[in-house]
Amino acid sequence: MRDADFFRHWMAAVAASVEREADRLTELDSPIGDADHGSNLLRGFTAVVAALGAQPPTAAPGEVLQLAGRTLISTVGGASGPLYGTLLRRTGKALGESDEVSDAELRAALAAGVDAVAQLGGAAPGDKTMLDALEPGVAALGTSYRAARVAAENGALATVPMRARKGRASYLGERSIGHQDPGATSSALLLGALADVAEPEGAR
Amino acid sequence: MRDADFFRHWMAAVAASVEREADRLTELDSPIGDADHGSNLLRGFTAVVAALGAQPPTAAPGEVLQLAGRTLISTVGGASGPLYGTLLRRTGKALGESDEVSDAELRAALAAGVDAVAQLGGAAPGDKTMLDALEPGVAALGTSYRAARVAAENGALATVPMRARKGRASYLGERSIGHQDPGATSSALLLGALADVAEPEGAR
Amino acid sequence: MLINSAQSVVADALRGMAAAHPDLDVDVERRVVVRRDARDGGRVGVVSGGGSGHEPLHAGFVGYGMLSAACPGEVFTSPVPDQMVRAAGAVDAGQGVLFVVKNYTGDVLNFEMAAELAEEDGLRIECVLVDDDVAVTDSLYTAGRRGTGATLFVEKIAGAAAEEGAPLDRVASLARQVNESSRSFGVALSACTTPAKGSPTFDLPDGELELGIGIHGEPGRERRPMMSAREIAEVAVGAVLEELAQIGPADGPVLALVNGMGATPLLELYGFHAEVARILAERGVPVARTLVGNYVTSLDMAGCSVTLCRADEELLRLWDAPVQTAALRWGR
Amino acid sequence: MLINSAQSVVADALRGMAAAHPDLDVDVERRVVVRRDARDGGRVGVVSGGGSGHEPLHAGFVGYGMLSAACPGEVFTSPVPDQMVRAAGAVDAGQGVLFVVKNYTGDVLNFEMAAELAEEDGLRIECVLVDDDVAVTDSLYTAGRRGTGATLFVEKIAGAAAEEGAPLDRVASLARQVNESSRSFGVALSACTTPAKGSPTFDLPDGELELGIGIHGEPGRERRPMMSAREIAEVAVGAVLEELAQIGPADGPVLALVNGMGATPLLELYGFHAEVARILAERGVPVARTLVGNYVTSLDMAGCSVTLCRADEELLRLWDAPVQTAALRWGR
Ligand SMILES: Nc1ncnc2c1ncn2[C@@H]1O[C@H](COP(=O)(O)OP(=O)(O)O)[C@@H](O)[C@H]1O
Ligand SMILES: Nc1ncnc2c1ncn2[C@@H]1O[C@H](COP(=O)(O)OP(=O)(O)O)[C@@H](O)[C@H]1O
Ligand SMILES: [Mg+2]
Ligand SMILES: [Mg+2]
Ligand SMILES: [Mg+2]
Ligand SMILES: [Mg+2]
Repeated sequence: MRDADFFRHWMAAVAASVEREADRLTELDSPIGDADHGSNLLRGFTAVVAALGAQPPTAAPGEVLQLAGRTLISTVGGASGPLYGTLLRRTGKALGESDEVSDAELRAALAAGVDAVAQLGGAAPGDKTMLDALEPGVAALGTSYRAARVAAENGALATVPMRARKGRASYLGERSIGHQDPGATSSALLLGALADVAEPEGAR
Repeated sequence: MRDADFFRHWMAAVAASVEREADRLTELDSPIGDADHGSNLLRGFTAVVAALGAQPPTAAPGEVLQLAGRTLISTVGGASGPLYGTLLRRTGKALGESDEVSDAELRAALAAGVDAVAQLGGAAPGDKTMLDALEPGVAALGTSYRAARVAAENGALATVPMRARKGRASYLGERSIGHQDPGATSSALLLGALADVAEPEGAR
Repeated sequence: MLINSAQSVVADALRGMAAAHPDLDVDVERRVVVRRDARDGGRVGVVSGGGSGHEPLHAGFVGYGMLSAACPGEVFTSPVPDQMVRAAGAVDAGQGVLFVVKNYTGDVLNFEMAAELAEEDGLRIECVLVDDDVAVTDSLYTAGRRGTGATLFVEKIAGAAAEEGAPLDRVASLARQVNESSRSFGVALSACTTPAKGSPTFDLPDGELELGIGIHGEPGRERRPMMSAREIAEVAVGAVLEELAQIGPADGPVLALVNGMGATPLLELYGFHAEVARILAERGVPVARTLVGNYVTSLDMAGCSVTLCRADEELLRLWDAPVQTAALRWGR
Repeated sequence: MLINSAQSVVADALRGMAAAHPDLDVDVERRVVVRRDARDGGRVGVVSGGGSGHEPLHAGFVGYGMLSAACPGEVFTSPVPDQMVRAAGAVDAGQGVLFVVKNYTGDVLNFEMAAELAEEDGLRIECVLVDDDVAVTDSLYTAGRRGTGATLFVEKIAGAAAEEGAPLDRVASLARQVNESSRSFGVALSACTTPAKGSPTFDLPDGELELGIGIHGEPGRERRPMMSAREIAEVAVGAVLEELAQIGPADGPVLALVNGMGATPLLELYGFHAEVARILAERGVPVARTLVGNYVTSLDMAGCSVTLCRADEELLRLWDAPVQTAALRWGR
């Protein structure tokens, strides 16, 4: 069972890996976007960590993720702010109010979150967006957290040959081919951080 | 004795060497000026050639130079337009209305032209301006046209270590040192063209 | 770059706007720029916003006869819903608020969320999407045409209608009419440098240009060897006229915006406009009003865009109506 | 560059101005831009001009309440006397004409020749020299301080006085007062590229800047490693205030122009202005009016300048008077 601290650690781990990878995310967002994805998420997850630090320690897992999602919506802007914000808020809502949640509950909640992202953004897998990492990643959670990380990373890599049909990269048409999608890359970081926290190095 | 055609040839020769050297003059005007000296003189002497072509062939030497001077004033702008324009106008005026002028008359007329330049621009030799080539050049006309060319070229070279006290280069203060003055360089072209026309290759 | 730090760029600019324009109420912390008298006179509010880096759009258009408020996001990043909710609250005088939204996924999502929240607060909100950029085909395979130069036309005309006391529905339908009657095409001669990245967003060698760019430093649809102003004008005006023709037959003159992307000298922009005007005259397109300048920019990008808006008499009248903002001013 | 050819840049821009501004009488051939109603009302004429590449200066300031005519030279090359003579003839309504001349050897010589010729034609001509740039010491060892940002103040205030019907002597003495009360300091973050040369006029690596630059792409007095907006503002405002103090004790507020050199985004310029305003407040200098934007530019140079003008009530009143030109407009 996963308690609120587990989710706080997850968010802290995401913040850390976003900080580490911010320049690369912005770099990926340059040839097919507007060169801000790294700084967007850095601003967002720094705010998430601060917000969670100020949240009463009695908050339930669902409340932790909902606050994280609301914080992203209020601080990120751009396409990724509402999308990642919705992912975490919807996942948090699906977790309900219990103090501990099972891995199966988390899996189902994340699937609901990913659905909400697809609904909000109108994208489908293959459109060269974060969904290309989120969908396979969350699907692979049925196997293991590590499998989810690998699936998400492969999903991100698989965006390279795709032609974008959503988001800014779609403006480039054919020229979007050959570049990895920044949002899919950050989604792999998100699920990678989850794997790190759920199955820490020592446990592997 | 020098007739009107001599002066027309001189102006054509200046136009040709300005065309050849325009880029270098502009290049010299970049580090200590505003990168236009070459295009200024190219515009001016192209217009001079056109204007002289349209002038009645009966024009006297003085009228040729006066028209050249007026044309420079009307087409060049910048500092060099009024200064070179005045040089030629005043020289032309000093030549009077006779159909042929002696080398001595030309020398005296040019000296008057140079004085007018000094008066108009308020500069003196050593200020890193066209005067640093014009003064020694015209002074050396007493020896020969070729001596004038050499003296003007040396005068232009001698501007390199000078600190500018007039024109745009003066704004740079100490930083004007180490660069050759574009106007002194074009003045050497002017007297060089005179030497070419007065003592052609074959005659040397 | 003339900045203190990449992080402080937007806040610093807002402090500067506050210092320069005492008639604006600038909330630096919450990133909302409001016309001081927005609520006087019970007008419909007109609120826009978007990523920063396009100045004077949008904050430079806040004032009499144009925007009631603007919400600047981070550089090239749409603002967050909190800003628009706050702006709507600050300008609503009971007549409702129009959101003018450039068609980018981020802007659309954030404004939609804001509209929902503001409506929950009891406000009446209408949204108009601006999508005028013909370089992007509006199809299933794209996020739709981008909002670029027409934003200025929409904001001016919607603002004029609101200033006159038109109700929300009318202000919104005029805004939509302007958008539907406008098309744009942009060209980059250099990439731009965002403060966060610190180097050009894409690599554009001297002697090449990008056709069909947007306003976020993204590359365009096609790269070409450098073209003359005349040739560029042919491509841009041609593309815009072609798309305008698909709306239907022309029934009047156009408003023309010949816009600089930020680093193109006005000297060049006017020279480019000479070609635009010549081409329009040759094709028999009467131009009722012209604006030449840097209005919808992309930081320090060199380049330009052309926007044409088919204007009936009503739009022309509203275009001519007095406006008094930091960047656009006439008749008052 | 967005041009047809280096040779046609100025003529092309004038064709563009003619197309965009029907209230201007643009003689493309002879390079004179005249306010159509310049002679109506029997006012004093106010004529300026200078090299092109500083747009909107000067042609963008032709119109009601400002210049009667402008004479654009080649890029960075002062105009020729024929232009000023023609402009003076076109605007003279019998009350005489003021020439506003930026202090550069070329401008001074050409305007002086023009004044002589116009006076031979029977016109009354006064000249005012603008020399506000504190980066150049006004001494025997220089051509004197350069004319930069204060030109805008001089043209606006002289134009307002002329519009009111003030006689030539008064218009000229007000113009001189503005110049003597104004000081400027400029900074370049990049060099600019003239069409004729096609490459930057000097080499300024990223990460360095030039302090004390003029407006002709010439290098400044000193090169430094890159500084923050805050530090640049300290240097610029400090230098301007120091020189203003030498005029005499302050006796009122200042007009402030925070000017972009052409390629600096407005976003950055406003951020820079925030620092300028802060420093002025800290030093107890009240600012009566502020203008932030690209007004006296140097083609595509990145950078900025600060101009302050000590303004008494009369100057403030004339500053506030209505103006209607392509680039400056209020109250009308
Ligand atoms: N409609 C959409 N659905 C899902 N993801 C999207 C959509 N549009 C964009 N994205 C994702 O958002 C990422 C860009 O995020 P970011 O750069 O922060 O925002 P912006 O594009 O507004 O600058 C893209 O790489 C893509 O993965
Ligand atoms: N006061 C002066 N007296 C004599 N020559 C001068 C003076 N000022 C400038 N010059 C000459 O003019 C040259 C520059 O000419 P040019 O580049 O055509 O004009 P501008 O300086 O107006 O751009 C300088 O190199 C210098 O030789
Ligand atoms: Mg982005
Ligand atoms: Mg020069
Ligand atoms: Mg963005
Ligand atoms: Mg010059």
